[in-house]
Amino acid sequence: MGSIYFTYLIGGEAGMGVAASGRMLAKTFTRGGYYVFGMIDYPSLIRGGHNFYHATVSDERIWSLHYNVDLIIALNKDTLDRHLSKLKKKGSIIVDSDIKYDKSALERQGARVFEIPLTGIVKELGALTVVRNSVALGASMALIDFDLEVLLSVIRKELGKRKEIAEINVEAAKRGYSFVVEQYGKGVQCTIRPRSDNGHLVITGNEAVALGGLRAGMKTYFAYPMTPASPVLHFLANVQFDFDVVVVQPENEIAVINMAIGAWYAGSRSMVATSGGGFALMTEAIGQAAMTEIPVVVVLAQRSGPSTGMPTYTAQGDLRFALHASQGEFPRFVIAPGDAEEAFYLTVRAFNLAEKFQVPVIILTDKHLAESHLTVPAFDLKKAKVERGKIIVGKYEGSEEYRRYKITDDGISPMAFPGTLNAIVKVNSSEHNEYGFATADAKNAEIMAKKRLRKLELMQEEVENCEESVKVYGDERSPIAIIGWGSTKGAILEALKILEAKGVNVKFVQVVFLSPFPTRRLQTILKDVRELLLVENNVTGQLGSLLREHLLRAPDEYLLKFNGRPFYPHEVVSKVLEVVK
Amino acid sequence: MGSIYFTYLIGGEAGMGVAASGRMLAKTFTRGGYYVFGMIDYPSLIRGGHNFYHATVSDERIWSLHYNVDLIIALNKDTLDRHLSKLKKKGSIIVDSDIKYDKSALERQGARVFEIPLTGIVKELGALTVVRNSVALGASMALIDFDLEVLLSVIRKELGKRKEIAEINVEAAKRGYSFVVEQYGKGVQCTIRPRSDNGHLVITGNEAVALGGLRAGMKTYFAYPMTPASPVLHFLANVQFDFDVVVVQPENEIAVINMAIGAWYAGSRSMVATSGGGFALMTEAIGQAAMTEIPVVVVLAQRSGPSTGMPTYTAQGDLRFALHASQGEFPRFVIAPGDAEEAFYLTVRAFNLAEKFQVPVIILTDKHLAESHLTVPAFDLKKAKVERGKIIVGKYEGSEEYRRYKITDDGISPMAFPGTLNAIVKVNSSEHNEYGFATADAKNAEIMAKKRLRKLELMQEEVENCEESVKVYGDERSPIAIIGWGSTKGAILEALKILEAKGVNVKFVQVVFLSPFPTRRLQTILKDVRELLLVENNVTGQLGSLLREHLLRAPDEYLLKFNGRPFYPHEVVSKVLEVVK
Amino acid sequence: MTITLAQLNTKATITWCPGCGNFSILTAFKRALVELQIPREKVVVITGIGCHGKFGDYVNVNSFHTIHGRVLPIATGIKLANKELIVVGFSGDGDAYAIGLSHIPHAARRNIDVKYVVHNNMIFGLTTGQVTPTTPKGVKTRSTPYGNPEEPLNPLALALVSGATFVARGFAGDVAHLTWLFKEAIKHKGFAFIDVLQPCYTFYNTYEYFRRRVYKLEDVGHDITDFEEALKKAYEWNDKIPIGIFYKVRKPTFEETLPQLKGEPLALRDISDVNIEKAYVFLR
Amino acid sequence: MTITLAQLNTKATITWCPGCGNFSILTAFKRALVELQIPREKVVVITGIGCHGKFGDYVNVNSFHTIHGRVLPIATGIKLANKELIVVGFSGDGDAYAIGLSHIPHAARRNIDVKYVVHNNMIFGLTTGQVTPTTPKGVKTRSTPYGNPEEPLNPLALALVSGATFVARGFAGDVAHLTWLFKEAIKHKGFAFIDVLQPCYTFYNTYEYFRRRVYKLEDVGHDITDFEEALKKAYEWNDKIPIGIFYKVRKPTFEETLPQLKGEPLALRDISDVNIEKAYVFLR
Ligand SMILES: Cc1ncc(C[n+]2csc(CCOP(=O)(O)OP(=O)(O)O)c2C)c(N)n1
Ligand SMILES: Cc1ncc(C[n+]2csc(CCOP(=O)(O)OP(=O)(O)O)c2C)c(N)n1
Ligand code: SF4
Ligand code: SF4
Ligand SMILES: [Mg+2]
Ligand SMILES: [Mg+2]
Repeated sequence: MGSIYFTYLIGGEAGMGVAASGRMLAKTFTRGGYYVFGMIDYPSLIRGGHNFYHATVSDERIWSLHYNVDLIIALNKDTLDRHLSKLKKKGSIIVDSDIKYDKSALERQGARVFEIPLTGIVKELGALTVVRNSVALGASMALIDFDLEVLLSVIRKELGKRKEIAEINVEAAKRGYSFVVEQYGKGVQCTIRPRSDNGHLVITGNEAVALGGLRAGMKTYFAYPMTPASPVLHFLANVQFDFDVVVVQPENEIAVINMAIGAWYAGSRSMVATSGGGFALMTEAIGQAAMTEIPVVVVLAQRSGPSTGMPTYTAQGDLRFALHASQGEFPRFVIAPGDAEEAFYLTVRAFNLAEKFQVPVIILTDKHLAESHLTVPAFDLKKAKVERGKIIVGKYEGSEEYRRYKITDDGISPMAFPGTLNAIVKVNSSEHNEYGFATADAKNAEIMAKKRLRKLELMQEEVENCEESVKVYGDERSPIAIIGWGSTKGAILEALKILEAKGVNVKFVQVVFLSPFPTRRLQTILKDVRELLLVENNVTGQLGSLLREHLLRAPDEYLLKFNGRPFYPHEVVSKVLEVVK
Repeated sequence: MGSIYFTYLIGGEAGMGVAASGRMLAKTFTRGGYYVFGMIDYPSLIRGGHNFYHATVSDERIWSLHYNVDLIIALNKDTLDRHLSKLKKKGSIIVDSDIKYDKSALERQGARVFEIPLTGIVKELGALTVVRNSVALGASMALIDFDLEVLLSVIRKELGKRKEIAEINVEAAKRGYSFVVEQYGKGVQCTIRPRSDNGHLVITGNEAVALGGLRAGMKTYFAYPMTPASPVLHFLANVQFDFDVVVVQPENEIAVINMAIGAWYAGSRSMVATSGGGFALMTEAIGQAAMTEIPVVVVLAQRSGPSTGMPTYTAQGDLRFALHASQGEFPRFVIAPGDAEEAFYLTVRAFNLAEKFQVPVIILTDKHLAESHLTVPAFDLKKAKVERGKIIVGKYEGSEEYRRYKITDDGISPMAFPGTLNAIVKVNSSEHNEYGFATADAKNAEIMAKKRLRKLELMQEEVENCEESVKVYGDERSPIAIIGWGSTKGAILEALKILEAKGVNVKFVQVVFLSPFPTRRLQTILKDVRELLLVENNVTGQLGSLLREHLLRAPDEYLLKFNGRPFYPHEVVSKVLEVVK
Repeated sequence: MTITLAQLNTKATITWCPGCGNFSILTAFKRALVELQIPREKVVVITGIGCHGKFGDYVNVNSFHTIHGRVLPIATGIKLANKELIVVGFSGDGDAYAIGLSHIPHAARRNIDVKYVVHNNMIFGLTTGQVTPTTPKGVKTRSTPYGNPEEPLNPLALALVSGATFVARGFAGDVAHLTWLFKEAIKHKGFAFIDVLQPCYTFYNTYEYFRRRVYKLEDVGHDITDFEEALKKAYEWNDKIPIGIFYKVRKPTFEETLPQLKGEPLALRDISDVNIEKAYVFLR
Repeated sequence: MTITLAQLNTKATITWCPGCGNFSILTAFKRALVELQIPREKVVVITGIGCHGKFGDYVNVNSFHTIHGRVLPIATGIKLANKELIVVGFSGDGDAYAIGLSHIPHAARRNIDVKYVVHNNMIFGLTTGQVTPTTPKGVKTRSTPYGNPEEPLNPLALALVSGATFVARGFAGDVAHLTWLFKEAIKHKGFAFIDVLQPCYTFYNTYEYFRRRVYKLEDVGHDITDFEEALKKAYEWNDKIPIGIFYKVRKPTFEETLPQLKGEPLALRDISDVNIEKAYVFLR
């Protein structure tokens, strides 16, 4: 494990700037050469309630937050009540001296309490109350003896849209810093020395998906806001002119997906992102994309269900839904990145696969992946290239009339977009012949179903031959394997580090492609596994059901969590220790 | 096998009255004491094209049509071209003498051709051209020496709304009959003697579902028309005043399902029926029903997909979709009747189960079941009783405030409808506490997820303890088993008769409840099965995937058909013979 | 037994932002119920998804917090099942005019006896401030950071041409007037549509804007039976913005046209042993 | 190269009922394309589900037979991807006014340069004759065997108040007039809405009814720039039923308000190596 592990938690009401503070701190550490994973926890309301940002910093790559915290920044009393139990022995608490609370109780628990006049300083500055958090951020820099300038540069950039606001926050941070230095000295909690800034990014899964889309040449993005996918819309709306991409928020998700399909039919790579309820409304059109053989990329950012559920909390409850959404049977890709870095590369991949096979591609994320921050190296664009499908550009040169659904060996027909000279492009959601005319002929129906089946077989090969469809971490030889998909990757990888430190060597099998299911690859990987532990953020163990279905093999042990909260590494560790015992 | 098997086929253009003629003949035979299974095959258009009605009659119960026909009634030449290959040696053809065709070609095939002046007679009568089919029906009665009066009584009843129309058709039938008697004599083809009318009904799956709903006390029915489910709407709209049931066709399927949920929330048992595309639009609300714990019955009449597919053709492609529709995880029943008689009883059952467990119940039918005619005995109403769930009627008498989601041992909370004295009924699509107030509390989320899980466990017991969840036919001891679900039952049962006659004894396992899946019952039933043959009307073998998932067992052999057409018994027979070899 | 305001409170903590227009709508609705002395059990409130959607948690009557955009179909189902209930839907402008739009014209022309209140804050509140169909052109939101490129919808005109039999506009800045509107809507037999100008304190604060502009139709002698006049008023949106009842007409409700609904509510009918044999005639 | 009517025919057999109003709409549309001499590759026809939906099979231009009710979003996506295409949607009254209703007001206020033709036969044709939102009250259909209990929708009024910049009504009994309407709609920059009275020969034959009543707005000097007048005309539905252009105004189209769309169509842009590094500034 890295030599440095530092976990912080900032808590307060919605509207107190908890998320922004957490993010700024994450960026500060990243610019200071560290790696961060930070999560924001908030209920579905705009003001009040309780929000907290919980992050772990390390000098080596990190994949998840750790449960126990070194530093709590309490913007209100509630934060103390809720999170004290997470504080490590000798952990620090920054608390506004205006808040009434029982200090001795905290100290009895071994906490080091730093009362800082957050409100007082803000008042002195004549600033808005929300600026309290900048004071606290400044103070925290002093406690860990981090370079204040790094924080200030982040504040200037993040709030730079309105200079006077940035400056007052900078001033607030400085005051917080000096207050601690003067009262307690530098580095009372610990010392984290800035390292060199290597240009790393702090990115959420949502931003990674948005960036992946841009890189993939997406020219049209459609979305109806839905937590936790809305930030993709916000990000893209912001940069729409920089990338000449059209970003539209139509009347509902049905319009969204149909616009996207219409756009790709006419040659513009398109994506949509939504969550369960919106995805439900898109299901009919997903079948349409399959039947018309028009590519489309759909991001399904899961949240806690069923139905409206807990909109701002995480879950992996929609896997089976994504796999089987829409009537009839047709090939589709379902891909689940495990972290923001993968989300970027896989999104580019998703566009390429959608066009290569002319099928819908569903990217499964969840709130924990979509909204949490991760430090990642700047992307390697050589590994993220646009690969166009069998498309006909400009003019169709064939000697016979163009047939959109021409029968070919591999099931894939060359795709012209309308406007192509000499090609009349007829697509049809009804069963159709090669030209795209509707027909209910029995023979034709069989031919077309088999055409689509051939694509599925080809896609299966694609998945089996692709190293990324299943990834293995840890001790590849271990007879004990954890298996999972999506955002649980983070907690599991962190758990692996901890277990390794304890001398327990297991492997982690991350299933990235859920459809087509990488059956053969998994069979090989799991051949010598004796104990298979399934980890999922859901009630029924949906990946488990896929293992049963495709491998005729059931997991031996289950670690399931379904209260809207992600796994913490220690939960995985405990379970593994139980299993190895 | 029954001593009598007689198969007829009536063909012509849409608009020539093919469906009505086929149905009238089916009713005629049923009133004459016989059993019929009749299917209508038609493309999605209103006039022109080619329609045919294909039915088999027997003196014992029959479950499916047979492929080869004894009698073809050709209302146009197309019928000859398309169906001659189905005609048995020495089979008869009734053809309009106005049609130009190559008679010698037919006769070379061994057909007995009866040219009848259908058009001529109609002209003489001064009737509309469509009356030709009544002439043909009358003629057919003579060919098989059946009692003409039975046919006439059916015509009078079916067309009785406008007396003059009924009478001209009666006259036409008489002329057709006499023409044959005069030219060829009675019973040239064969003799089918009428037996006593035992009050049997000729019913489609759609009508059975509608009737089941009425029997179950359904007071509100909502539907947006969609083939093949629309006839449920037509049937119920017709009888709405007889049963004081409100039948509404709203603006779209989203409105449909939400109205149904609203209605049952307020105490009116409700049903909706649709097909794939409409069901896709309902998926979001199905999760809502589960989360709010409001019962609802959804009929999903499958048709050939994906997407618009072939709207008037059959398939079993939506099983997985029905099982996993909507985000998140929740208990639901999915029930697939295999014939119209089962459809009636299971629909009543569906309402009872929906209310008992406060969950959505999906009834899966398909075009072949929904629109084909079957002769069934009048229903035994003692076996179709209303069982209400844990409902509170009139006044809530509890000492504490009413809690819609009260935590109980079995996960089921007593349900009051709004209007109940002393009860305020708060339901919520968001995660909620016992009172129905929204909350994102982690502990509460777990409690509520477990509450829903307890219902699922109870439902699992219900299914495992219910004889009807899996049915076994044929030789129960046979190590060879056919397994299937839904409308394939018909062809398989007929195949069993044929196989038995050949001395091949196999059993047929019909899975009726697909969710919860009757795993234990199937394990017992399949324990000694060596060869398991899966029969499905789809591309991927979806029940097969369920066997893999739940029983960790794959079918040994597959018989899949996906051209929109149902199985014929002989196809099943051939496959079984191949398997036993 | 008299109904009091206190009885209409619930144990749920209100989580709207301080200053939110929703508070006034809540107060006005409770007052209307008290003034009309409607028993709590007789009222059902249906709410959509959005800030407005929490409404049901805050008023102690039957409630249904449905999915996004489906207030009207749920309300329709409820009313058909039990016509004696007073059924009031509360939507947001996103809920009603974006995702739920298709239901309005149909509920209106059907004239189902349901009340429909739209908390029109011209923004998606709960999802943190994106554009909606009523956001004015050019306004910057999180999804239109360079200004909304679309013309806003005119909800009142839409309701009017759809055949709504009661069309009104309220303002969350005037609780007394809103209380009166709610009472009138509840007393009206048929579909009643009320668009409420509801400032979103956090994402689109229009208090001052509207306070300076709104005037009451009652004060200018508007004839609520004149459809053309109502439509004209619906287009008045500049220095002066009318609130009040734009149009009202009595037509048969959907329930009244259905003979099956005569007598007891459907929900209370005896369903224990329905005689289906009378339908056999169609099957022989 | 001249475009001829013959070139616009396809190999597909037309399966509409003899006498169906759809034939005239097809003829009028083909004539309009020929008269305007639009290259076939430049035209995309989007059709919904219903009898009208087969339209795409019968005209030899690019076509998209979409699912029920989604003509407008598909058309919008196409137009955004390639603004040089001429994008014409064909819906039925069920497709457009029942399941697809929510898209109309939004396409209208967005003013996307898409033409939208509704084959309004006041019936669900393909599903064998059920009620639709435009079926007159009292009419017996398969789903309303005792008469439609609902008031019909007024599609023109709806389009007008939604902000459509071109609103017209055609009649399938007058091919020449319809051809002219199609040409005008195609020439109009912006959202063009045409409701076509289309008798359904089989389930709701209104030929005679309309033939006796329709008159042309052009013949009575109707001012197509007068919104109020247009709205009044939209309510004329008795002995006299107007056809023609009700309203037309030039406003910026949605595409024109999007600076990203200046220059080449999106579909033709080079996407081989997008430099995403300029977005990194947001991530540090
Ligand atoms: C099908 C679906 N799509 C999107 C969402 C996300 N969502 C929740 S609230 C909301 C907007 C609410 O806006 P509005 O109706 O105006 O309510 P307000 O918050 O302004 O009161 C959206 C889009 C959802 N819950 N369901
Ligand atoms: C989601 C969905 N619901 C229902 C249907 C069934 N359906 C097919 S056509 C049609 C009605 C078409 O009516 P209209 O749009 O008026 O077209 P017309 O046949 O009259 O031209 C319906 C309801 C469908 N295909 N998809
Ligand atoms: S965001 Fe706006 S609408 Fe929502 S509670 Fe806050 S002020 Fe009210
Ligand atoms: S049913 Fe009506 S609309 Fe459809 S093709 Fe026939 S006449 Fe035309
Ligand atoms: Mg709003
Ligand atoms: Mg129509």
